[in-house]
Parts: sequence; structure tokens; C-alpha cells
Amino acid sequence: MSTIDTESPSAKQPLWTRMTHAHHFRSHDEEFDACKIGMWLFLTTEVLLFSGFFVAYAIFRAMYPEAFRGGSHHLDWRWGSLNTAILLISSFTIAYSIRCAQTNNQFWLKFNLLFTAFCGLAFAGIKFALEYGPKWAQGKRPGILYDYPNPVNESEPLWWSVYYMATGTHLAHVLIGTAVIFIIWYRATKGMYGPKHYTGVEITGLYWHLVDLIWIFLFPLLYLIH
Amino acid sequence: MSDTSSNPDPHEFDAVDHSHDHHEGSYLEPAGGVWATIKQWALTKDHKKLGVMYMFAVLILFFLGGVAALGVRAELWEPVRYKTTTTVNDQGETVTTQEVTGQIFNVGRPKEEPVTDADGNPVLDDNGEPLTETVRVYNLQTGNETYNRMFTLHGAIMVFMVIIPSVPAALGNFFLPIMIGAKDVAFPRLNLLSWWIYVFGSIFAVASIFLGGVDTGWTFYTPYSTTTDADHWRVVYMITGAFILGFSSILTGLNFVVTVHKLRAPGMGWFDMPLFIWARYATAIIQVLATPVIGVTLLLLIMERLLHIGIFDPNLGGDPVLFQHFFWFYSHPVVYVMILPGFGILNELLAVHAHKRIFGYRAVAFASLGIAAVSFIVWGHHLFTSEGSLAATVFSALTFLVAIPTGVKMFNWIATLYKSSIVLNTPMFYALAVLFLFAIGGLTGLPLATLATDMHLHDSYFVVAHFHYVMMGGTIMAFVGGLFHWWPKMFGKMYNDRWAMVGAVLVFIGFNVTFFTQFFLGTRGMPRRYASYVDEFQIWHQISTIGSYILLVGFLIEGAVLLHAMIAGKKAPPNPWGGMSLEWETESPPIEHNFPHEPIVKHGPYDYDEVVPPHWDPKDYPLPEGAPSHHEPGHH
Amino acid sequence: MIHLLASVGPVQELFFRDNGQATYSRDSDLIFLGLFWFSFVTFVVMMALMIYWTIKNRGWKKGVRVQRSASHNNVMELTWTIIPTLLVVVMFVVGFRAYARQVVSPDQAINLDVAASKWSWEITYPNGSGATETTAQNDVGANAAPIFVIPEDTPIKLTMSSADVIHSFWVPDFRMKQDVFPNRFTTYWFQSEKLKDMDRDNPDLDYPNKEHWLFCAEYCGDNHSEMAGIIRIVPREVYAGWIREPFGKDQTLLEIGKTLYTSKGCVQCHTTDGSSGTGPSWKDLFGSQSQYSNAPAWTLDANAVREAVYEPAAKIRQGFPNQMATYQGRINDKELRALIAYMKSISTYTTDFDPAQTWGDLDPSAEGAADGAQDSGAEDTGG
Amino acid sequence: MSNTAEKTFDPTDPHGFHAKDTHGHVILSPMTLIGVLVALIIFTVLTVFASRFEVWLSEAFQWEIPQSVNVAIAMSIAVIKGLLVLMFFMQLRYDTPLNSIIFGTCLLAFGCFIGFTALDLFTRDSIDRARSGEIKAGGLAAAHTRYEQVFNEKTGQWERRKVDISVLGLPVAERAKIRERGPDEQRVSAHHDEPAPLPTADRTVRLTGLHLFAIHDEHGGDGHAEDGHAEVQGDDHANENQDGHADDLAHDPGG
Repeated sequence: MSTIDTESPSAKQPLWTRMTHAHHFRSHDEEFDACKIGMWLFLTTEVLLFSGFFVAYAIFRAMYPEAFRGGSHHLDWRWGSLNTAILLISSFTIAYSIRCAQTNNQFWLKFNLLFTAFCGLAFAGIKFALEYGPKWAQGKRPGILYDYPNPVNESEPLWWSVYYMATGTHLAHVLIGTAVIFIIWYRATKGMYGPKHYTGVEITGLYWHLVDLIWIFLFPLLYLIH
Repeated sequence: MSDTSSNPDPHEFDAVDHSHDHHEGSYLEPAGGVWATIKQWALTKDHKKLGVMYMFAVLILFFLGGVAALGVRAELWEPVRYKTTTTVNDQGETVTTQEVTGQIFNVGRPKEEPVTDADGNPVLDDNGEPLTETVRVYNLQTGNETYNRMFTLHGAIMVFMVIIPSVPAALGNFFLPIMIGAKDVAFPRLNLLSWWIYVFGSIFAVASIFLGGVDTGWTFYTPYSTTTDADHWRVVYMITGAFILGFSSILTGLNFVVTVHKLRAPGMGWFDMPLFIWARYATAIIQVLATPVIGVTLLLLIMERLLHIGIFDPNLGGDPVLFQHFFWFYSHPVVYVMILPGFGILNELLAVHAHKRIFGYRAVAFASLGIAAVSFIVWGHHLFTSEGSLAATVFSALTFLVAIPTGVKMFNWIATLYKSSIVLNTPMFYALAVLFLFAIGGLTGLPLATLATDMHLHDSYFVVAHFHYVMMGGTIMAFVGGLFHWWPKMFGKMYNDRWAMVGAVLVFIGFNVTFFTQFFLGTRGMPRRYASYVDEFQIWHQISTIGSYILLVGFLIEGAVLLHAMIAGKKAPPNPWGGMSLEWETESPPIEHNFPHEPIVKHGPYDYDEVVPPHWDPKDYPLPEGAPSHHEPGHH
Repeated sequence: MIHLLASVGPVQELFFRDNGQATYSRDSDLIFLGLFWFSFVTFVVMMALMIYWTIKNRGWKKGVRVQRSASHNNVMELTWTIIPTLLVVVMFVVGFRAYARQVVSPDQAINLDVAASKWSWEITYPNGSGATETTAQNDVGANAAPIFVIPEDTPIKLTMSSADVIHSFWVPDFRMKQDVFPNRFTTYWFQSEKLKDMDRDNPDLDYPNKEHWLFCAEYCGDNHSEMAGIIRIVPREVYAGWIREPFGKDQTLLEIGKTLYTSKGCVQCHTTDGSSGTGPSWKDLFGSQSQYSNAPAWTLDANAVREAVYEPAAKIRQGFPNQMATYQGRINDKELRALIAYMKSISTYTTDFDPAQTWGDLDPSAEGAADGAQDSGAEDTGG
Repeated sequence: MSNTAEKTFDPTDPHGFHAKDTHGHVILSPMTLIGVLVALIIFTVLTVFASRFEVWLSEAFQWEIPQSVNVAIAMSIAVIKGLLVLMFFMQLRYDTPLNSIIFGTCLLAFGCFIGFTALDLFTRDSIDRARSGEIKAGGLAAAHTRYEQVFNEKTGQWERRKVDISVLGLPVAERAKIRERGPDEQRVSAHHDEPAPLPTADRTVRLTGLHLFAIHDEHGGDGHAEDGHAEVQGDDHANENQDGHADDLAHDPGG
């Protein structure tokens, strides 16, 4: 959206001081506000995307309580809790990175962004290596692929369908978010973000918080409720 | 109106300022060579170019979907029957043969057949496995399947690729920023992305046709859609196409909400916006809130087909009615994505060509929002025969709520014509036609919302006729009316109004002949999506088919008129109809950044009895007695 | 008011065919006609105003003459908001009351089972039999359709389920439809009408009856439009006789097999003229060497037919999809033997076929004993 | 349609957004951020602890706490955590109200979605049931199973047996496999062993004025059992009507 002023005498100033707003906005603030409203609208679409999984969960949990109760026994609450903690901390670091951008604390801005991105990778790693992998190998798979010899309830494949679809979509969001944070970090290393221009960090932060928010609800629903 | 002492001239800040040094060219001006121009269009962030590209894409796909519809109608000219003929062969034996009549399209179906030798024994290949060959089978069933693919194609194209982007994306993109006095939409790059997503999604969906077509119906009801053509990918392609198209819709809606919130011109409060913007705003809200749900629905459906995850599959404990809830949570609000912008255009057509402020502006504006809000809680009326009786009752009661704001709009539009001054040109004819057709479409919704009668009419031709009156009579007619209304603005060329009127009348007549008969078919017991029917219905179907071909002629004339105007039309003035909203203040076609400098809004969009329209001479536009005289524009 | 509406015969006849249902469908028609006249009046008034003002305020000849007028009128707008609100409340209540009658069946009704599958309807009667007669080809659809016999002036309750996808049971003359699902039972009830004198005295009929179409109203695939049937309303004594002896003991198996071929829905997928449908054609099928995609080749004998009918997925014919639904509980042994007789009759691979074998010959027990049991049963319940 | 242009007009801020406040540029103090993080972690520990405590109670003392309590605790904590994230990390508390309205609207839409879908799926045929009581609520316990009355020759009893009506190709075979392996004995719950009630609970033909037409063979005609998964072959006596008219009639001949 923004363009970089390369011609003015201030070209030696840090990049963020030279960012100008797009021509169709009247001011930088207006652009910032617009981007934020746009991001919030985008977050609503994300929530509603996940709403499908929550509805499926609620409906099938009520229909097949035994299958869901049995299914959630297969999940290890320790890994779930660890992942929750990782996401909460990463949420904190990215919120802190916004503060760093606002206060022009460039080192900690970059550090926090990088830390957040690695938290994202850690989350994905735990999910793949310690949750999906072993479960898939045991035959605890969604729907027709289900091949576990000792199901508690014959509707258990449905539980795994809901589990894999919900967490899988969430994981896809984590990975996309991680990629975006890496891009933002790269830009931060170029000095693009500072007190007058931190729209990118702000809206990426919103996105990451939403990923966290959804996990905050998925975690108890899948791991804790028996 | 404005305070006279501070600003005596409402056109003081008139956007077209020829004395201004900075002169920009029209947005249509090509950039150097052919490749440069192609690149300029393909990578443009200009909402006008994107709007024009959407428009042509929509028109091309409308043609494709229309051809499918004509195929459907042709197939229904006569019912599918067996014809038995008895002949005597050389040996003197009587041979009875049966052939299928009444199927004019039958693309057949490939099938693996074992190869047999003369004695009927299977031929084995080198490995000792029986040899098979692919033959193409043609029979009654494959003919019906061809028909099913045709109506699916028609429905899917018309809904996902034509009506949803028609007014919202094509005309919305072009006119929403201009009408609020903005240089562009809030996120132009997102807008470009949205367009290419639309192209990509459409390619996916259209590709499924070339791979053999899809016969799920555009509603993709499970478990049929998860089991049909089980070993082919084309159904997945179609669903993926619809899934991708959803993102285009979301991004456009999101962009427009922000644009309306942040980029209105100075002086334009919420109630100074043209009603088209209100309608488009309400539409954008629905797009943002409803479309993600079709995203997750289609995602689950794709997974259902690929992995059999079972959420909608009764064999694995899933529930097909759950799919219907998922699907209609999006697809009912999307009905209003289709019709609300049509309403918006209708406001503009009526106000401009009747030179009259829309009666009850606020009521109409709030009715748009009201319809958008109610649209989220009425989807269950698509499930009256499948859902539980309590839910049906609740949804029936809620469905009637839609009738109220819609009725308010209808009455306000009719009241707008009171004390108006009407120029009955093509856009105005379309506006009146929409009032006529939508009135029928809306009123026939009443027996469909009423539980007792819907149990009979559900999934019958009555429903088909009803939603064509609304979708086509409402949206498509308003879209075409909008094209005629804004064509001079978009391309700076006037069209031949006489021929356009001939086409419009043919479309109106053809439409009614095609679809009014279908009400009777429905009440008399014709189910929808039938390739064949009982003989009693044949006369009705034949009238309907004739009507559809009148419709074709009408649309061909309209298309020719518009193309002719683009190529060889007279140059259009900036404000040919005497409109008040901001798009009439700029050049025709608009310059690259819409306005030379930011316009400042000094009067409402419909103050026809108070202000001489921009670019008009006061003597061509006598204001009524008592109009404030200072509003006559003096200097230019 | 009701009587006024009821008297508008021509309009009713324009919209609706004859009514075949004795209780709720008249309400449904009346509500429809009430809505129709309401809509008609509203529409005419609106269009009259529209056309009148368009002509009165025409500016296309004499030039634009803008008039001053009110921008809004709260009283008027409130009026046309509140009145429609009240009207739709009335519509909802009326519709709901009639709907409750449509969906709630009376306690005393004959219970019949309906099984829907691609693309045929089957009704199973209390005696275990299904339709024993079919229409001619080209009568309702191109294929012959089963005829379901229903006693006149009787409440009937159908418990419906589907074997594959969603279907919808619609008898237009009853003004009622209900979707049929693969994963739950839905019900549909109606009270058949008393036969009118004109039907009773019709000399073209073997016995008095009145026929109504049955359609599938939920899109279910290729031959959706062939998924039809006939509900035939007959006098009670005819029904009683039919249900006691659905097939005559003297009817040949071949004849019965032909009927079952249609009434059990085989016709929808299997042709008898050698052309290929969803499933293999029955022409020259019995006794032939069959290739399977998931099993070794096999000579198609009676056991193979039996397996194909009851466990269709066990052996899938080469070149055909695995699409057939099981007929467990829908075709019994005797019926299967009749079907096999029909298959034999059109196959050149077998000569082991006695065209004269009758339904009565199949009964393994002594004829007299079976008759006695049936008769006593009839007396018990009929007395 | 009043004109607003005469108000003190700032061309850079046409809608007066920025005159009022400086939202969107709030700098949160480190203590706030850390405080929120600590609160979130504490709530996470709390919800996990509550869950484990409940499991421990049920395993050690067989105290089964109702599931609704469990759900209520977990979801209340999740909501509090969500609000913390929304208000502080996402700064809704300091932001323009518009963003809160946007998010609230989306939650409202979500509420409609889940509410009305549940309304249907959990109250199916309730109007019908209210009067006749014949259709099973939801009907979904019978999702892929159906029961029929079968006469067991060995015991001389009528038995209810599951019939597979799921026939759409692959899933059937897959499910049959699961069934053959049998459930894990340790995990079988009592609930699971209980057969679901007959989908159509009352199929008795009430022989009142209509009994003329309800003529039944004692054994329900000449049917046979075609249950592919059944171990009992009650060929001569099994009722081929899937829902057991004959059963009712056998015990109550002649009504």
C-alpha cells in the first residue's frame, strides 16, 4: 500500500520515516485505520470459517457423546497444554513487538518477531511429530481411513474427522502466520517499521492473536472435556 | 441543504475543472503498444478497469450459462419416451426395437467393457487378465445424465460466476468509489487479487465442464454429491472452483466495507450516500459474514469426497441435513447478495430517469440493512421438507420477516413515481420491468414461506419460477438496466435507444412467457430438475421453451446494441440523463483518478427539485417554483 | 370468506389438479388461493399506480418538468410497514395450523413402509408384499412405474427411509411432500379420499379406482425424472382381497418376475434388451460367464444372483460401478425365484426353465395347510 | 438528506474520526502485557487442573461429575482467556468501537449459525412427537443402523438385531471390518451396549375400524432373513418387514 520516498533529502533517514501513505488516502492515520478495519473484517471471516468446525463439533458431540468422550481420551493433554503455552507466549511476544515498533526499539522488535515465528514452528513441530504422526500411524485417522483396532464407539471415526479438520485448518493458519511473520521480520531488519509506520506489524499481530484465540477454544473442547 | 451564506454555489467544487493545469486522460487510454496495454489491464489496480473486466467476464459467463439454460429448455420440449418399432427381418422373424425419444442431447458415458471373442468368451491379455476396452454408452440414463449436467452447469455458472459478481463486483467496482467521491477502493491491490482469484476459480469450475461435466446440482447436496462420479475429479474441480470464488467475494466485500467507511468524499455523511451505496454496503456485510461458511462447507465437502471424512456421510454417522444447514447458512444470505445490489441499481434508475428523490430515503436505506440482518436467520426455509417440524415452524415465522423490509422498499419505489417527471428510455423501462417482475417474484414468495403451502410447492417448478422472477427479473434485469444507465459513463459512448428498447421489450415478454407458465407447472405437480415429465405438462413446457428463445433474441439485440455503442456510438456527454450523484460530475469516461481533485459534496444525491444537475443548462432543467434560486449554477 | 374462496372454481382448476386427499390438502389449497387473491390485488394496485403515474408524469415528449414533493412521510411509511407485519403474522399462523395437521398423523392409521432407492419407490404392505402391478411404459415416465394400491377413505401412515441418497416423497394430488433420508425415518400421512361416483361408474376400469402420481422431488441422480409411481385408490373390499392374495396362485413366475422387475426398481439400472445401463443388462445374463473386478470369474447361477441382490458389493461386475443398494428385506425368496425365472426366460445360456411354473408351486408346504392358515388369519381379523 | 459540509471541515479528516481521540496508537506498558500473559498462563493451568481433577475424582472415587459442569468450567475459562486476548493483546479496549462492533457482529452470526442448526437437529419432529410420540427424536442414533425383529430358532425368542442399511460402497466394507474386530473390551461403556430403541417405537396396527385390512400371517408371511452379518439364520420365521409388525401380531394375534 505504502510507497517509499526515495527522492527527498531525508533519504538517509531510516526507512520507516520515509514511508508515505497511498495516494487515495488522505493521511497516514486514515490508511492505518482502514488497514485495521480491513484486518478486523478479515478476522471475522476467519472466525466464521472456523465456526463450521465448532458447529460440527457441537452437533456430533451431542449426537455421539460416547465417541467424543472416548476420542478425547486418545489426545494427550500435556502436548495440548504445551502448545497452548507456546501460542500464548508467542502472542505476548508479538504484542510486545508492536510496542517495540511504537517506541522504536529496533533490536527487540526484530527479536520478538523472530521469537514469535519460531514459536509458530515449534507449535507445528509438536503437532506433526508428537500428535499427528503417532496417531496416524496407530490408525486413528479421519472417516474412512480410520483403522484403529479398538474403537470405544463405532462413531469414533467422526471424532477424528472433526479433530483433524479443525486442528488441521488451525495448523494451516499457524503456518501461514509464521510465514507472514518471517516476512515482517525481514522487513523489520530493513528498518521498515518504526513509531510512524508499523501497520504491517500491527495487522500481522492481530492475525496471530486470532490464531491464538481459536486455539484457546479448540484446546479445552478437544483435549479437556470428557 | 447548504447554508446559503457560506457557499452559494453547490458546484463550486465541481470536479470537472477545465481550467485546471493538471490534465489526466481517460482510464481507457491504452498504454503504448499491445503488450503494454495487456499488461496495463492485467496488473491494473484501477477499480474502473477491474470493474470493466469483471463485467465482460460476467457477460461471457452469462452467455455460457444462458446456452446451458436454452439446452435445458430445448430438452424439455418433449418428454423422454420409449418408441417401440416392430420390423420383420430377412429371416422373417419379427424384431422389436426400442429407442429413446425426446432426448436431444446425449453425450453418453464411457464404460469399461470386457472384450469377448466371437463365442462370447473373454479375451485375455498377456498377463492372463481379462482384456477390457472403453466403449461409450448411450441410453435413456446417459441422456438424462447429460440433462442433469446441463442444469447443474446452468445453476452453478449463473449463481457463483454471474449473479454474485454481476452487480456487486462489476458495477460495484466501477461505481462505488466514484459515487462516494473516492480515487479508488481502500485496498486496490486486494481488489486486483480478488479479480484474479475470480478468474482462477472460474477456470477451475469451467474446467470441470470440459472434463465431462458435473451432475450434482449447484447445491451439492450430500450424499449424492459425495458419491456421484466417484472415480472422477471433476466434481472436486467444480467444488474447488466455488470454494475459490468465495474468496474473491469475501475480499471484494471486505474492500468495499472499508471503502465506504473511510473514503467518502468530504461532506458526504452516511445519509448523503446514494442508495446504491447503501445496498452495496449491506451486500458487502453479507459477503464478509456469510461467505466463509461456504468456504468451510466446501472444504469439508472436498475432504468428504477425497478422504470420506464422514461429517456429511450417513454411512459414517454424519448427517446430510447438517450439510444443508451449512450450505444454506451461506446460500440464503447470498440470495440477498444477489438481489440487494439489484435494488440499489433500481434506486438509481428510478431517481435519475424520473427526476425525483427516492421517497423515504432512510426507510429504503435501513430496509437494505434490515434485509441483510434478517437474511442470516431464515435459511431454514430451504429445508422445510427435510428439517424437523419445530425448526420449520421457527424458520417459517422468521422468513416472513423478510417480507416487511422488502414490502417497504416496493411501496417506497412506487411512491417515488408520484409527482415525478419520467423519461421512458431503456434504463427506465428496465426499472419499471424490475418493479413489475420483482413484485411477482416477491409475492409468490408468500406461499413458499407459508408452511402448509410450501409442503406442496417445495422443489417444484413453482420454486423455479419464483426464484427466476427474483434472481433474473430482479437482479439480471436491474444489472442490464444498470448497464444501459451507466454505459455512456463507462465507455463515453451513447447507444441506440430505439433498438435497445426493442430488445428490452422482447426480454420482458420472453421472460414472462418463459417463467409465468412455470408457476402453473409447479402447482400442478411438476418437480424441478426433471429431464422428463408426464404428458399433461407438455403444453406448458412448450410455451416456456418458446419464451426462452424470445428471451435469447432479446438479449442478443441488447448485446449488439451495447457492442455497437462501444465501437461506433456517439460521444456521450458527462451527464446524459441529468443525474445528481458524483459519477455524473466527472468526465465520460472518467479520468484515471476519477476526479481532478477531491470533490466536496454540497447536495444530496437525489435533490432533483432543488439543484440543476451538473453539466446541465438551467434552461433545459426548469426547477419547480419555490426552489432556492441560488442553486442555479452560474459560473463554470 | 372461506366459502367465497372455495367458489372460485376456475382459478383453482387453473392452478391445481384434483385433490386426492381428504383432510389437509383442501386447507392447503384454500390458503394458496387466499394468498393468490391477496397477492393479485396487491399486485394490481401497485402496477396500476405505477403505470398511472408513469403516464401522468411522462416527460419524454414534453420535456422534463421537475415537481416539488415530500421526501418522506412517516405516517404513510409506518402504515405500510405495520399493516404488512400484521398480515404476515396472520399468514404464518394460518400456515402453521394447517402444517400441524399435515405432519401429525392420527393414531389410527395403516402403517406402510416406504423404501426409496435410486431410482424407484417401494411400499411394503403389512403382509410383506409390495406393488404387484405396474403401468405401461411411457405412462408416467419412460419406464414402467409401480402401482401402489391404497384403500379409499382410510388414513395411511408411511414410514420412509432411503437406501442411498436423499429422496422426497411427493404426491402432488395430496399437496404434501416429505424428504426421505438414508439415516433416519420420516413419516408421511394422508387420508385417502372416498372414491367419487364418476370414478366408480367409469366403465374403462376393471374395478373402481382413482390414480395419483407419485414423484421424487429431491434431485437424486441420473434417472431422477424416472423415479415415479402411481398411488391407486381402490374400494376397501378390493384392497382387502388384494392384500390377502397379492399374486394369484395361478400366475406364472415369469409373469410375476416381469412385474417385480419393474415394481422392485430393477428396471432403473438393468435393461432387458442388451443395452448397457448402470448395471449389466439381464439379456443373456443368467448362465453366462461373468467377469468381476474384485473376484474371480464365475458362472452366473442362481446363487450368484442371490448374492448380487443381497450383497451387491461382494462381487462387482467388470466395467460397472459399485452402485447397487442391497435388497435385503426388500425382495424375499419367492420373489427372487420369480425374478430368476424372468432372467432365465431372456437368457440363451440356460435351458433349465419351466415357463409354466406358477406362484403356487413355490409353496413348499401342503397347499391346503397354507390356505387354511391364511384363511383363519383372515377370519380372525376380518370378523 | 442534510448537508454536513458546512461544519468545520478538515479536508484531511472528512468524517471527524481523529478529532475525538487517538485510538489505534496506544502504546501498552510492558507491565500490562506481562500481566495479561501471566493471567493467561494461570487460567490455562486452572482449566487443565480442573479437567485432571475431574478425571482423578472419577478414577479414584468413581465420582462422576456431570459433563455439563465440566463443559461450563472449561468454556468459562476459555471465554475469559479469549476476552483478555481480545481486549489487551488485540487492543479492542483502546480501539475505535467500530472494530468491536465488527467482531461482535461476527460472533452474533456464529451464534445464529450454531443456534438454529442445533434447534433443528436436536428437535427433529418435535411437533409430531408432541402428539403421537411415534418418531424418535433426532432419529440419528439410528444413523447407520437399523433394527429388525428376527425369530431365533434356538431360543424360541424374538430378538432385535441390527441390520446394515449403509450400502454406499466402500464405507460399508470398512465398517464391517471394524465390527468384525469387535470393540475394545476395556473401553466398552455400558451406554454403548444398550441397543438404541426401535426407530419407530410403536408399529402396532391398532385394529379398530380398520382391522379389516390388516391381515397378517402369523409369521409375517413367507419372508426370510437376509442379514448378511447375522449369525442366526431364522429363514422361515424371520419377518421380512423391517420393523416387526409380525412381532407385535405374534404376541397379540387378531389385535
